[in-house]
Amino acid sequence: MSKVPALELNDIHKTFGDAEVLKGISLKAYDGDVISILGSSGSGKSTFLRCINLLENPTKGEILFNGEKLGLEHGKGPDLYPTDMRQLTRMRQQVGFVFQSFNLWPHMTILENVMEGPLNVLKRPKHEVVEYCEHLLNKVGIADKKHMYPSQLSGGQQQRVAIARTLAMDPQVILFDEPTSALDPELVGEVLGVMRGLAEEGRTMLIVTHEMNFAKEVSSEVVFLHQGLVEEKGTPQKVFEAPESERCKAFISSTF
Amino acid sequence: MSKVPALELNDIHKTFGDAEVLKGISLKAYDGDVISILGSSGSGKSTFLRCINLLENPTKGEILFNGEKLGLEHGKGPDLYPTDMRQLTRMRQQVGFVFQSFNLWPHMTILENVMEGPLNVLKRPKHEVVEYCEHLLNKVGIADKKHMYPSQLSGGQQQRVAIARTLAMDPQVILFDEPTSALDPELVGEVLGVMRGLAEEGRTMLIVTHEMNFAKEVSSEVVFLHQGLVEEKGTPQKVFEAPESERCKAFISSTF
Amino acid sequence: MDFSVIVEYFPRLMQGTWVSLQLIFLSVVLGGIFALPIALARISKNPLISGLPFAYIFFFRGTPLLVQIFLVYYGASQFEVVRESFLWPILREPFWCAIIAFTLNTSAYTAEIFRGAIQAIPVGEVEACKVVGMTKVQMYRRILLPRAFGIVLPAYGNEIILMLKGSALASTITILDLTGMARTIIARTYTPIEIFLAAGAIYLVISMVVIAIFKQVEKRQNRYLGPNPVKLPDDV
Amino acid sequence: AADKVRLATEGAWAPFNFIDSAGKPQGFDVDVAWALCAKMKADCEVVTQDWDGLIPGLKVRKFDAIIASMSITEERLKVVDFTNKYYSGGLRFLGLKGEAFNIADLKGKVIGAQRATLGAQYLEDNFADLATLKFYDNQDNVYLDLVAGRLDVVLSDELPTFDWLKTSGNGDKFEFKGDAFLKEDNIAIAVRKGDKLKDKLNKALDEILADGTYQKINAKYFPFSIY
Amino acid sequence: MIDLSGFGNQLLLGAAVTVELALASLAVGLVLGLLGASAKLSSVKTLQWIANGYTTIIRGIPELLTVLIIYFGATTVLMAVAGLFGYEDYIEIGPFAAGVTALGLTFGAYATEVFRGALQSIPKGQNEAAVALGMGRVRTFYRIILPQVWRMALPGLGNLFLVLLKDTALVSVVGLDDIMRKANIAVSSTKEPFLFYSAAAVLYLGLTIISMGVVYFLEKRANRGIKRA
Ligand SMILES: Nc1ncnc2c1ncn2[C@@H]1O[C@H](COP(=O)(O)OP(=O)(O)OP(=O)(O)O)[C@@H](O)[C@H]1O
Ligand SMILES: Nc1ncnc2c1ncn2[C@@H]1O[C@H](COP(=O)(O)OP(=O)(O)OP(=O)(O)O)[C@@H](O)[C@H]1O
Ligand SMILES: [Mg+2]
Ligand SMILES: [Mg+2]
Repeated sequence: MSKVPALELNDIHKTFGDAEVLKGISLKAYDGDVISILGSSGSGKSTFLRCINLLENPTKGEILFNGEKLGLEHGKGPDLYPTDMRQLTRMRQQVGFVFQSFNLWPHMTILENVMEGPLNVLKRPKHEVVEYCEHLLNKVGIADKKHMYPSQLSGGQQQRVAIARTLAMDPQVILFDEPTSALDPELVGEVLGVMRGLAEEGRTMLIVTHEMNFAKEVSSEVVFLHQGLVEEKGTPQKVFEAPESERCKAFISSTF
Repeated sequence: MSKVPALELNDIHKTFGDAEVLKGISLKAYDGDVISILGSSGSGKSTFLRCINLLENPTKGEILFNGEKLGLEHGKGPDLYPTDMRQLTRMRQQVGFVFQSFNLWPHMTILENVMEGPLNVLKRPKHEVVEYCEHLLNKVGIADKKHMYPSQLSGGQQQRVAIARTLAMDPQVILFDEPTSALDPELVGEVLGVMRGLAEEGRTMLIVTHEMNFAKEVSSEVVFLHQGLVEEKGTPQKVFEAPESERCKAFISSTF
Repeated sequence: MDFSVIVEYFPRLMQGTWVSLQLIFLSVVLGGIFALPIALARISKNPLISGLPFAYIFFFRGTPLLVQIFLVYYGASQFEVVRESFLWPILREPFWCAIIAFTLNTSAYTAEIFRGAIQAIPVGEVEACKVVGMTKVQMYRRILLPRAFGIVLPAYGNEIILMLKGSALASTITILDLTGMARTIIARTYTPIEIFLAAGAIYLVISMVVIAIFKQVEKRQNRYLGPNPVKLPDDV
Repeated sequence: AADKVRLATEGAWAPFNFIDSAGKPQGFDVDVAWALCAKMKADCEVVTQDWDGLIPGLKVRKFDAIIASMSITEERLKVVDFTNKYYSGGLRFLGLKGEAFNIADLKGKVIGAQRATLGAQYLEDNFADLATLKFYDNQDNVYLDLVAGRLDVVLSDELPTFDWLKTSGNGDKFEFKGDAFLKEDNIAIAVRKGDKLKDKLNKALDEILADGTYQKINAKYFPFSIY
Repeated sequence: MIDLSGFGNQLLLGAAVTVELALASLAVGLVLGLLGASAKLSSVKTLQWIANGYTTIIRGIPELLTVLIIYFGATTVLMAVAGLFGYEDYIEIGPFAAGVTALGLTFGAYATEVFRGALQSIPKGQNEAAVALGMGRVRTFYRIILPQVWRMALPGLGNLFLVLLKDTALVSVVGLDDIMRKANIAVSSTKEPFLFYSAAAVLYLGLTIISMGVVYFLEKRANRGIKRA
């Protein structure tokens, strides 16, 4: 394991209007880390994750990818904007993002959804891409649906496609924002299964989730956010079994 | 307790097009019974509940309310239609229904929603209705919101209004179709609390739910549906701890 | 361009504006009144009841208003029976012919708007009526119509604007509405651009006033709607 | 396109100009137009345009001349030039057969005319406060409403009405009322102010009057001279 | 076809003109609509301002007046502009060109709103998904957004086309030989208004039905594989 973190965030702040949603969050993820981010609704988990690849513009802070700092500068408002769009685009290609609501493109088939990135963004040759993407769809267990459209799939299947779409870019880090919370209880298992596989492969992942058992089982580190700050962090054993903070304790006990 | 069931369903069938969704379900609910209906998605729980007060027209079967049989006759298609709309209307006034998605009327305030039934359907005098409905809103814990509109309330609050609206008709039986599954995890407790109170009052209720702990705790009887048939039924102890059917066993273990 | 003609003929343009306003007001009110029963009949599942409104709506939405006006004004008066009937005192007046054509036309469009609104009410709200044991009449009176009224407003505002613009066609059957007056003035002054622009500006002002009024009404009527108001389906 | 001469007519003023069932403009005006073109050796095109758009259209150069039985009036002279007359007419009232008629009786009656014509202008100037006036986009609609009974009396040019009484099958129900007036009504071709085309047209007009072409055309439509 | 006193053929010729006018105006209107929607959604204030002015004015003025203003006014304006560039010759704006301009402007103003609605109805998440993959803004627009706009806008555009089809009748007042004017001419000559206006109505209904069929077909094609909620 290299000594440079794959992803490093320093003192990330974010305000929406008058509300300070993130009040300075720092985090390091080394290759192979699986970091779970917990916290009650509104604590800023999604906002933090979205700041990482600038789906949301932070108001303060540093983002480093493999030790390379993402250039940020102030625009008109309080937000920070990328100095160099090409640097950002390059970084985004290496940081995957899996959304709560899948966000598949409804006008493309499953296979087209997955191929879009490697084919049109990375400009890989088509035959290679087809083969690789079919392999990925196989891996997430929906190779047989590849010519169907997203609306013809169940939520769990759609989320697995979304994961395959992210994997197709072969990102170094994958961010997951509550990937199972839009799913019916019975479909959650399918997606968690796929994610468990990725963790075992040694993928670097940041996961926002409400599935405590899952977090406990796969994480190398757990971070508990509260009102825009890191309230508690450590190994799953520590955070789940012997949390120091009262709030973390209350949260853990209410959700188990 | 009278020997005549408050609600009796005999051999209810329902087909949608070619698909037979209910294949003959019978059930008796005596005064004070709390019957939970479980089953995996698509097993026909909602359809069964909706057949009881003819939100869905069954294709075969008998519905008796306090021993009075609801007149049904065939129309053009395979469905059964009420012979006498007035009988159905009378019966519906005595059978409450709480929806998964609340279905409050958005153009009326909370209080108006609750008063609508007793005032305009049952034609009770206004001053009486106001007093009674305020009492009910108090009971479900949202008396202070009575002049607000549904869109201004959280999901859990809306569902409690919906329950108050149903109670305002003072129905003999209340049907609940997954009353908490459209709610965020943190709001579920509020609604289950109100329902627990109703069960303790001795209300007759049929509840479709995924909340196993709740079902276990409040039910006098549990019915497990599978592919349109009753696969298992009995006391909560029996169904949850010693289910006979393999499928029921698998379902119970997967959801606990 | 010679803008002094606009000043000179402004009083006559105002006369025409007054006629236009009368035409619009009467046809919108009458059209609205007829539209509701047509919409309710159109919703019926019984083809015997919904067939006629369907054909009616189809005809009036499928042909140009200009054709409809000519049919009422010149077409009907071609027949001896019409001219001898008790309706003739009304049908001989171009003003009433315009009202008839506009009312028939706008009631067809408005009926479709009502139908769309009633059908856009989430089915759950209708089921909630059923389960408290409301009769059909109670359901329409207490829930569906008040609800539809709120949903209908934006589309209905649009329909009034369309009627406002359609009313310009009254000028083709000798009525001196705003457009008719403009054309008559031009017959004297031969300054089409100036006078038509002036008339256009007056129409624009009227429609802005209508839009502003509807914004206000909508705000009041729909204050109960949270962030996600029900939208009319596209095909209305 | 510079040498092409576009002549506009209305197409709803039988027998002077109308459109036949093949969609072509026909009539006295149109025949005269072609005869003039032949004399001028010009490349001509005859287009149609609604009556009240004729002068506006001429002004914005949609065409170069109007040959549509247009009377020379002072108001028109302010915006266009006219050639010499190519025929003359007069105004005459038209009403139900058998009814007694007196100009004074028109008070309170409904009188119709085509918008932007000499007749309409006469009515506006003399009857605006006395009778109900109705103006139409074209003369055919005036007749339609007269037959329908919406109009008591119509004021229009005598010659086309003469033709209408003869050919439309309504001659047994309607008749001229009173005598023709404004007989000095000279009908001519309108051109843009200062356009040289006027002189060419005048020259050609003289030629067809001189060589008998005009008389032949006249005879095709009327049993008497309308010049 | 019934003979209609020899005017049946003329009415059919008129129908052809009506269709040509409608299709030409449609093409102009679609372009204007896309431009208008892009302007309204752009962050440039001036563009928003122009687009808002355009849609407000056009939607507030009767189509009949728009046709008349363009027919009588556009030549003057155009020639004044051309005069600035030293071009003095006559510029022809016939009834057809005036009709296409007026109806295209009208269609474009309404289509602006349709396209805007369609653009906005595409869930933000789809855009974000593309951005998160490292797609640029331009590629995201034409790979992800545009293909869906067409599908979302189709029903609205279909309605607008039906309105446009009927508005073509207005161009008859400036002398275009469409269905309506042919009917007027036939009435002139035969004195049978009821017959010919009814015939015109039937022709318009026929065109409406055909257009509805085409729109239905297009919608079905555009919605291949996409289940309507
Ligand atoms: N675009 C926005 N504009 C204004 N406020 C926002 C915006 N996005 C989020 N917020 C606010 O920021 C806070 C944190 O939101 P965030 O979505 O990050 O919470 P979360 O921890 O992900 O919660 P959940 O578990 O419900 O997803 C909330 O109070 C939210 O209302
Ligand atoms: N209106 C309908 N038309 C056609 N099929 C229907 C209709 N309503 C329900 N079904 C089908 O009937 C079956 C049973 O549906 P039902 O909603 O009763 O299941 P459920 O047990 O309530 O499931 P869930 O837990 O997901 O609510 C499903 O396969 C469903 O697709
Ligand atoms: Mg979140
Ligand atoms: Mg269900």
